[in-house]
Amino acid sequence: MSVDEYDRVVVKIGGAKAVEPEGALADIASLVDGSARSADERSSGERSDPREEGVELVVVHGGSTAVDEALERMGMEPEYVETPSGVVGRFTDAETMDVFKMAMAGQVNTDLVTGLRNAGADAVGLSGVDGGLLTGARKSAVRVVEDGKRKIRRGDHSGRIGSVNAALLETLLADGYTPVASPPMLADGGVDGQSPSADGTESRYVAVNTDADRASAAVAGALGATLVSLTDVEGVYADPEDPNTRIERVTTPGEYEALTDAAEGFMSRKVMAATEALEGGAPEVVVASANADEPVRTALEGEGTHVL
Amino acid sequence: MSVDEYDRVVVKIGGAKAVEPEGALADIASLVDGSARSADERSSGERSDPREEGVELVVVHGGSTAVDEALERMGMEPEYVETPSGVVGRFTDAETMDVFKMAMAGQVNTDLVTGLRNAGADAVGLSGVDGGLLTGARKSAVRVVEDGKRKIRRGDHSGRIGSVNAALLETLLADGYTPVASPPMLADGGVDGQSPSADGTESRYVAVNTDADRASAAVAGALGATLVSLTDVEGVYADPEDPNTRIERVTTPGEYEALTDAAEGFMSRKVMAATEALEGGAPEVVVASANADEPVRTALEGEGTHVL
Amino acid sequence: MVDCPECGAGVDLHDDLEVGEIVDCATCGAELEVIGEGPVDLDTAPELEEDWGE
Amino acid sequence: MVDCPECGAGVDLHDDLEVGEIVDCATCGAELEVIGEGPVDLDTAPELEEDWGE
Ligand SMILES: [Zn+2]
Ligand SMILES: [Zn+2]
Repeated sequence: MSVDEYDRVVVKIGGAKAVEPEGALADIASLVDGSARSADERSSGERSDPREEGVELVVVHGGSTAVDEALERMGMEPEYVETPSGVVGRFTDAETMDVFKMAMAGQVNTDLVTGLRNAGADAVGLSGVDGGLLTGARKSAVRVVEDGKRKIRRGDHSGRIGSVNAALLETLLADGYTPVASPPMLADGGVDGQSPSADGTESRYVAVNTDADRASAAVAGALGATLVSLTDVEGVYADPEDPNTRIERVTTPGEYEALTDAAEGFMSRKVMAATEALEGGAPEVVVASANADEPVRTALEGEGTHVL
Repeated sequence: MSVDEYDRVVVKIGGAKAVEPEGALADIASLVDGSARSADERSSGERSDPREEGVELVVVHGGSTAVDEALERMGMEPEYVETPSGVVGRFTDAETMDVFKMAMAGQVNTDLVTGLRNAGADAVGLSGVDGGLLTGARKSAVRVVEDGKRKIRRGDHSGRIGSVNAALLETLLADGYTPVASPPMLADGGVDGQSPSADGTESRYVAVNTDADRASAAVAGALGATLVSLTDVEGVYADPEDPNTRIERVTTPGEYEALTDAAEGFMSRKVMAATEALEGGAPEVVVASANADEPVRTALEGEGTHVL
Repeated sequence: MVDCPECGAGVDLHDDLEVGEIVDCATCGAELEVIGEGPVDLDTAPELEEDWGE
Repeated sequence: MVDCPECGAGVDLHDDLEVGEIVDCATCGAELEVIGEGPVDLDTAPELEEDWGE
């Protein structure tokens, strides 16, 4: 498929060190400004029509490495907890949440916006708090397993996205901006465990952590956009040991079952996010490598694992 | 003057601990949603017309206390330098700049946006980097005085705002949002002292520190908005020792001269910012106390020092 | 021995219980959260949907 | 003794000069920035507009 056939794309990038964003940022900027050329045009030296419109593109990023680094610099230990089914996730108490905001919305987001502007895209950074971009219920209690004991941990700053302010993104896209969105999200349900505000009432909304893959899925679904989820591998492999077994295209229930069977570890999160994106309204999800010269373009043109 | 006569207002709040924002946030939210009542209406118990439109309002904030606290938590010493004329300012090297982004754009901005949303305003946070909101030349070298010696210090991450992307603010205001803007700004001139990017070229744009009072002045000027600059005193006093000498209104060159003579220390920055706002297109600047129940409303209705 | 808040039967408690820990009622099978330790106080543990973190 | 890059006259230097320090040429009055210390190297100090920080 040619890039021209995609009008609207959400690109998920890691923000972690393992996923170098430089190539992705230049690629994103070239897709946005419409100077994009297809692979055929590139090989033939042909230039695309300069009047051609660019792709409407939204970037969603994570940055848990930056959060861990900031915690470490402040002498705090990142805390990961294991759920009864064995999934490991961050436990985010109030103090950790402050550092999360700093690293994610302050450093990673600002650096990506600056990088995209240097690459030529008119980027605007947003956290899920801005304009209520990503809102939903807070989950302050979580079931965990510690030393074989089942426990309930309370005070987690975490939430599940229930709605996306797509209108804010549409407004920015219509004006030619490239929104760059990230956690935190805005949770409704801050009362539990929150400090009262000056007037004695408790705050209803509170900024909390949410999974960046799911955030990208929610945004792609709300915008009806194709989701390109860049990661450090080239897609989902039927046999992770065999580079010739990349699953290229998933269109049938049988292929989907094979995909979920093949996805292990963090890749199973990508597949869960892909499912949520498709259920939410995204026409297609591509899981592909960030470590390519033009990772978004080549993903749209066929690299990676395409789920429809 | 009544609040109804102001259509567009920029409110500068400190973000520092000394200036408690709770009262300001509720006040801002009530002004934005048009449920604002004048002092007369309040005293008579009369409600304003619910169809009445709210004020278009932009918040600009600083947060140097939060930056200093974050530096301290990371074991870094904030560095302040003195210029030849005796002005003390922050020296922001690359490592300090990272912490600045975290504390200012990550923590203070997110917390203010969350606070405003809890108060009922549909706030959207922006740093000066977003959409090139605040751009200008970088100033990487600065003349300082250390131990009586004049020196040139290089590598400062600081800049002077040359332009404001007013269109981005107008778009958000037109959609009913309350933009919440802060440093850093985006400086053109990152080449000096910047690390090269992956492709060997150096980055042109870099996020740098800029004075939040001047940022508020630039935004008010660009929007043709009245600037309400909230601080920890009730205005400029002809005699700072005598609470009966508040300068209420400055409209003539003579009054302006008296104002600049009276303003000392940080207040002289407020007066310089007021001058820049007025020269840039703001119709009026009010310097008033943040520590009032309704600090913005009462400032617009006559409290503080009004400069026209 | 503390009574199960669900069925009223006595619940056997091991030593070194911690607040937040979940114990099962041997009689009715309810999952019970330790909400206090001195003395031990039990309440029905909340059902919580498992998520997959950040 | 190092030559003034502006007028060529010798500039008297005190001990413990630091890079970045500004010295005046006694002959032409130019402000000179110490851009190296071993040996001392001088260049015309840049005019810099004073700002008033963050
Ligand atoms: Zn029972
Ligand atoms: Zn000379």
